[in-house]
Amino acid sequence: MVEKTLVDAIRDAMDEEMQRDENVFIVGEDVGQRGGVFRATVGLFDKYGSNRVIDSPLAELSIVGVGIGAALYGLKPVCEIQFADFIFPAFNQIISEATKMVYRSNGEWTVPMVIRAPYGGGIGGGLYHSQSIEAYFTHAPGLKVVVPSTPYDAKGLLKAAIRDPNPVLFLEPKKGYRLIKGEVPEDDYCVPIGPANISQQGTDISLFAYGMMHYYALQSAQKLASEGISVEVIDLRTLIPIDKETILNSVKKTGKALIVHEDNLTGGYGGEIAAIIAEHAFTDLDAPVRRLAGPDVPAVPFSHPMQDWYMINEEKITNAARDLANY
Amino acid sequence: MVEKTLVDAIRDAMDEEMQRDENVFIVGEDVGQRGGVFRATVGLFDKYGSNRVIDSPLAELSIVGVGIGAALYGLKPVCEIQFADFIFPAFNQIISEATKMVYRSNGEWTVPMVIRAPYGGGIGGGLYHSQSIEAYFTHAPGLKVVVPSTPYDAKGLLKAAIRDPNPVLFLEPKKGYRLIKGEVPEDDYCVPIGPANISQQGTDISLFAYGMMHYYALQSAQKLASEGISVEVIDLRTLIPIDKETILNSVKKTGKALIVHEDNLTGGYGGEIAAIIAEHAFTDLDAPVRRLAGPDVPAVPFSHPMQDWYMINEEKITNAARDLANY
Amino acid sequence: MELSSELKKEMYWMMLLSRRLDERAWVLHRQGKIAFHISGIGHEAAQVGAAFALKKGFDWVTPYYRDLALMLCLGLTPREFVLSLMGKSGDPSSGARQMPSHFSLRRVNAVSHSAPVATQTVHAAGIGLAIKMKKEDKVVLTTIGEGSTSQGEWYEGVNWAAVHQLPVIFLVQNNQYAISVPPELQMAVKSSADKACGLGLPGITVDGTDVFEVFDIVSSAVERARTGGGPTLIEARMYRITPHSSDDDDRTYRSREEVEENKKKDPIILIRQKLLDTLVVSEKELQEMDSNAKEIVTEAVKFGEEAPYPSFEEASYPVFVEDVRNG
Amino acid sequence: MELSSELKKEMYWMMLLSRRLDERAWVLHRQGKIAFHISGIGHEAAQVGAAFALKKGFDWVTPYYRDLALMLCLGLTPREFVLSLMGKSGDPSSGARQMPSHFSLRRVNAVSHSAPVATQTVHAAGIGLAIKMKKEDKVVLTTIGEGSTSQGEWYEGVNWAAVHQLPVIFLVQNNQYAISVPPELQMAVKSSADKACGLGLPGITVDGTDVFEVFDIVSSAVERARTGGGPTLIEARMYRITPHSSDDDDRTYRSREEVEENKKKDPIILIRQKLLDTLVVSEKELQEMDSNAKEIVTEAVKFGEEAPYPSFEEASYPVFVEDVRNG
Ligand SMILES: Cc1ncc(C[n+]2csc(CCOP(=O)(O)OP(=O)(O)O)c2C)c(N)n1
Ligand SMILES: Cc1ncc(C[n+]2csc(CCOP(=O)(O)OP(=O)(O)O)c2C)c(N)n1
Ligand SMILES: [Mg+2]
Ligand SMILES: [Mg+2]
Repeated sequence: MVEKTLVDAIRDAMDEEMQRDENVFIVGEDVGQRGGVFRATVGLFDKYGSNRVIDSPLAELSIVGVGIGAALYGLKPVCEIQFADFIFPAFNQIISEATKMVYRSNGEWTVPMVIRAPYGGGIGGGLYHSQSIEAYFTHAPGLKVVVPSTPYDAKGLLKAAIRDPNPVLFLEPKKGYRLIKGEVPEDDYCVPIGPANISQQGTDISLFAYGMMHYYALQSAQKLASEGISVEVIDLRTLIPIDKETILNSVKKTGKALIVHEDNLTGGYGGEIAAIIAEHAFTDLDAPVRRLAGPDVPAVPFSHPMQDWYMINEEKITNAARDLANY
Repeated sequence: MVEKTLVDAIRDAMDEEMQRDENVFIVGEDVGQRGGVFRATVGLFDKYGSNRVIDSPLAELSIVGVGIGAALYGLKPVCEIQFADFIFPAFNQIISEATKMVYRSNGEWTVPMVIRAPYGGGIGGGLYHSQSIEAYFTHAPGLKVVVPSTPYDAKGLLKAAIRDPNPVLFLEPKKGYRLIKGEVPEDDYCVPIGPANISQQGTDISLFAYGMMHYYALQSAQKLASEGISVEVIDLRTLIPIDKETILNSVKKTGKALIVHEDNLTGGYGGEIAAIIAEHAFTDLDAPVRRLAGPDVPAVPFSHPMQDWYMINEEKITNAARDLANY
Repeated sequence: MELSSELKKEMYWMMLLSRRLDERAWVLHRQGKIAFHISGIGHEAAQVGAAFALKKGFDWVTPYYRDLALMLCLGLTPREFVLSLMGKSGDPSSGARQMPSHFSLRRVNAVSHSAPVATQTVHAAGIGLAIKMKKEDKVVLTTIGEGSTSQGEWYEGVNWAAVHQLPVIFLVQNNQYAISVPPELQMAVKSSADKACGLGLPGITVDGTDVFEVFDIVSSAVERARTGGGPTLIEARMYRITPHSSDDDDRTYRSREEVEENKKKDPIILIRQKLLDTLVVSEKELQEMDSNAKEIVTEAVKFGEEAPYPSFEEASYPVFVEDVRNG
Repeated sequence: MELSSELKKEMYWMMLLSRRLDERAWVLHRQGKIAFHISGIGHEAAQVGAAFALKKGFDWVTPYYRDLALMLCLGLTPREFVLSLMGKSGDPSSGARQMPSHFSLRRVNAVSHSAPVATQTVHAAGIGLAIKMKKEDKVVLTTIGEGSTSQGEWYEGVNWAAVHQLPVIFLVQNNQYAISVPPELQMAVKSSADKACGLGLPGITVDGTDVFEVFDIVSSAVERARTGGGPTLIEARMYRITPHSSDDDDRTYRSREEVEENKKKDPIILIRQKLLDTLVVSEKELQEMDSNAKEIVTEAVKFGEEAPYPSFEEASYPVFVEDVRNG
C-alpha cells in the first residue's frame, strides 16, 4: 500500500472504474484538459479522450439532467459539480427526477449515476465556496448520500458508488483533499455503501461525525484520551442509508451521544440522528443528545475572524465532548 | 365574524394587502384571468389589473428570481408556485439568493417577498401534486417558513408575511383549502410570525403538528379525551423561526412528545423538533420522543390504496398518541 | 414523399383510436369512474405524424402528458391506458404510482416522465449523447408544450444537443395555451421554432393539424439526426380543443366562440375529409373503423373496470433498485 | 456621436485606475497579503464604455465579479476595493462576508451578487419589471460572462425582459474562456448576441476592446430602454489576459503564445495609442495619469493594510432584517 491524499484516491477510483467499464464517463465543468479545478480528474482527459471526459456547458442543471438521460440509456455518468454550493440549479433534476425514477416507473427505469461535489468550509471560500449541502439531500428517498473522510474509504466508496445501480451523491470534504493522507491499496476494492465505521472504540461517549469533522473528531478523541475520557468515534460515512444499528449499539454502550457537523444546526443532518437516538435509545441515554454544528447563519463568511467563528474545529469538538462526558 | 374557507381567507389577505400597499403585487402561473388553479387569486386580476396580477411565463425559477429583483427595488411580490412540487426549479434563487441577501450584503439589501405554495397529499395528486416540501426550506437561515392550519391564522399570517421585510415561504395545506372552515374577522389583523399556538391544552402528552396534520391532531385529541387521555395539541404554525419556548414548556408539562407530519420521516422537519426536545427537555421526558410521519418513499403515490397507505390521518395519529400516552 | 394508401389509413386509424379513447376518458370522468384526465384531443395529427417518422421500439422517446396518440403508435394498448386512468394494477407506466398520462413504456424505449415540465427535454439530450458516444444510429424524439419551453431546463437541453450535434428531435406542440396563458406571455417570438436560431440548430414550424405534413417534416429531421446531421427543433401548431385537464374550467379565460371556431380545424375532421377526397377510403370504411375503435375502447374500459387495484403494500417499494419486484 | 476630449480622458482614466488597482491585487496575492483575486484585466474598455452610458446612481446595475472597472466608474473607491480584497472591516459590498469582487454598492444602485453565475440576470429582469410598474425612466444594466449564458437562469431572465419589454441591457463579456472552457463548448452560435433572435430582442456584437464603440452601442441601447423600447442583448468581445483567478493555472489549457498574441489587443494599449494619435492627450499627460493612479492605489493599499478585521462576533448577523446593525 502507498500513502495517498484524499483527492488522489478519488482520482484513482475514477480511473480504475473507467478502465474497468467503458460505460463510465465523466461530465462537468473544466474536468477535461484542466483536470478539474481541484485537479480530481487530472490525466483522465488525455487517457480516455473528450468522448468520455466531457467539458460541459456551464450549467449544473444539464450536467445532472444529461447525466440522467445517459444513465437511462445504460451508461454510468460521473457528474462533477465544481463546488457543492453550485448544485442548486440542478436541484429539480436530482430531487424530482433522479431520486424518483425507480419508484415512479415501478422499477422499469433506473438512474445509475454518481454526482460528485466538493463541499465544506475553512478554506477562505466565503459564502459560496464553503457550503455543506448534505441536509438538502438526506431527505430524498431514492438517493444515496456518501461522505468519505479517509483516502481508503474515498476510493472504495467511490468505486462502490459508480457500481451502484442507484443515484449516489458523493460529497468530498475539499479541505481534506490534500490535507488528509492515508494508505490506499493499489488494487481493486469496494467499501460498501451502508455501514458506518467505528473508527475508534470508546466507552464514555459516542461521537458521530463525517467528512472533515470526523478528521477532527479523531484528534479530539486522542486529546480526551489523555484526559482519561474514552471516546467512541463513529464515521457515519454513508449518510443515506443510515446505519441505525451501529449508531444505536454505540449509544447503548456509552449512554451519551454527540453529533457533529459543520453544516448549519437547524434542519441539519444531525437532527435526524439525534431524533433516531432519542426515540430508539431512550432508555440507554445518560445525558441529553447533543449536537455541535455550524451556527444558523446563511453560510461561512469570508474574512478570517468570521470564518473562524463559524467553523467547527478540534477544539470546539473537544470542549463539547468533554462537557457531555462530564454531564 | 363570518365563516370562511381556508382559501377564501388567503384571498382576502392578498386583497386587503394589495389595497393597503400599492407595492404589493402577485406573480405566478395562471394567477390572472384564471384566478389560480386553486382559485386563490380569483377577482384580483379584474380589481388590480395585469400590472399587479401577472401571469408569468411557465418558469418557477424566474417567478421567484424576478420577484427577488422587484423586491430589491422595493416592491413586495407575492409569488405563487402552482404546486409546491414545482418549486424545485426555483431552488437556487430561493436558497442562494433570497435567503442570503441580507447577510451577504450586511443588511444593505433586503428581499421582502412572499412565496406561496399549496402543498400536501390525500387529494389524488400522485407523486408530483402531493408533496410536502418544508424540510428543504427549514434549513436555510434567512428564510421564514409559515404553515397555517386555520382560516383565521391563514389570513393573519399571510398579512404578516406580506409585511415582513424578509423572504417568507408560505405553505398552504391544499387539501384544507375548502375543507377547513372557520371564523375570520372582516377587518385588518396580523398573526405574528414566530409563536406556535397551543390549540388545545392537555396534560398527558404533547402533540406537535401543522397544516392538515394539525387539523387531524385536533380530531385525535377529541377522540382520546373520550378515552380519558388528555392531549395538548400545538400548532407549530411558524416552522422557522421555531418557537422553542412553547415546545419545551409543553413537554415539561406532559413529559411526552409526538411530532406529526405528512412529509417523509427521514430528514423531515420533525427530526429537528425531536432533536431540540431530546437535548433541552431531557430531564422532563417520561418516554421516547416519537415521530409519526410519511414513509420513506419518494412521494405520495396516485392509486387510492397506495395513497391511503402513505397518508397520515386521524386514526394513525390517534393510535400513535394513545400508544405513547400508555408508555 | 408520397405515402401509400395503407400508411395513410394506418395513420388515420391511430388518430381515430386515440380520439375515441380520449373521449371515453372524459365520459368516465363525468361518470365519476376516474378522478382525472388530461387530454390530447386536437393533438393527434402532430403526434401520429411524428411517431410514424420513428423506428418504433428502436428509437427513443421522452414524451409528455398529452401524448396519448404518440404512445398508442409506439405500442401502448388501450387496455394499458385505461389501467393507468383508473389507477389499477398492471399500469405499465408506473404501477399506478403516477397520475394518468404520465407515460412510460420500457419495452419501446419510451422513458418515464414526471409532472415538472421540461425535465424530459434534458433527458433527451442525455440519451442523444449516449447514442452518439455508442456510435449508434438511433434518434430520440422529445415532446413538450409551448408554454413549457419557457423553462430554463428546456434551453439547457436544446443547447446541449446543438453544441454536441446530438440526434434529438425537439417537438413542441403549440396548442395556444399553457393552462390559461397564451404564447404571447411566454415568449417574444412568433413560434417556439424561432428559438432555434438563438441556440444554433434548424427550427421549423409546421401545421400540427396536418398529419402528413408533420410526418414529412419530422421524417427529414429524423433522417438528418440519424446520419449525424444533428438536432432539429420543430413546432407543430394546433388548438387545445378541451380544457387543460378535467380539473380545469376554461370558460374563465376563453370564450365558447373561440373554441367552436377552432374546432373547425379538428385534425380528425381534416384528415377524414382528405382521405375521402383523395379516395383513399370510402365512407363505409370510415364507419367500419369507427365501430372498430368503439369496440376496442369499450373492451378496454371493461378490462380496466374488472382489473384489481394494487395492494396497499405495493406503495412501499421500490425506493432503490434493490427493492424492485417483478410480478 | 463624437465624444469630447474631456470625456475620452475620463474614460481612459477609469480604465487606467482599474488596471493599476487590479495589477496591484495580483502583487498583493503574490506577496501573500491577500488570499484571492479575480481579475478584470482586458475587460476595462467594455466595462467603462458601458458604465459611461448610464446615469450613475440613478440607473441600476446587477454586476458580476469581473466588473472592477465598472464599479469604479459607478463610485466604488479603491480603498473600498482593497478592504474587500483583504476581508477588512468597512468593505461596503458585504462587510467582508463575501469573497472579494462579489460587488455590491447600495448607494449607487449596484446590487449584491453571489457566486452562482447568472442569478443576477433574473434579478435585473425583476428590477426592470419594477421600474416599468412604477413608470420610471430608469434602466438596468446587467453583466455576465459568455460561459454563464449557458445557464437556464440566464435565458429565463432575458426572456422575461423580452416578453414584457423591460428596460434592461444585458451585457455579455465574452473573454473566450469560462475558466478553461471555450465558447464552442458552451454554445452552437458564434456570439452570445446571436441568442437574442431566439428570445425576441435586438442582439449586437461589439468589439469589447474599444471603449468608444462600446459606449456608443450601449448608449443607444440605454436610450431605447429608457424610452420604452425594451431590452437589448450586447456581447462585447475581449480576451481574458490573466488566469481565471488567482487559484487558476491557465497553462494547463492554453499556450503562452496564445496569451502573448492576445495581449496585443490589450484595451489599455489600444486606447492610449488612439488618444495619442488623435492628440487628445500628450505623452506627458499619460505619464502624469500613470503616476496619479499609482499613488491612489498605493494609498488605498496602505489604508487597507491599516484597517481592522471585523470582529468574530460580526459573523453572527444579520440573518434577518431584524438583526441588521449599522456601524
Ligand atoms: C414545473 C412545472 N410548473 C407548473 C406545472 C403545472 N402545469 C402543468 S401543465 C401546465 C401548462 C403547460 O402548458 P404547455 O407547456 O403549453 O403544454 P400544454 O399543456 O398546453 O400541452 C402547467 C402550468 C408543472 N406541471 N410543472
Ligand atoms: C452556478 C455556478 N457554477 C460554477 C461556478 C464556478 N465558476 C466560477 S466562474 C466560472 C466560469 C465563468 O465563465 P464566464 O461566464 O465565461 O465568465 P468569465 O469568468 O470568463 O468572465 C465558473 C465555472 C459558479 N461560480 N457558479
Ligand atoms: Mg400549450
Ligand atoms: Mg468568459
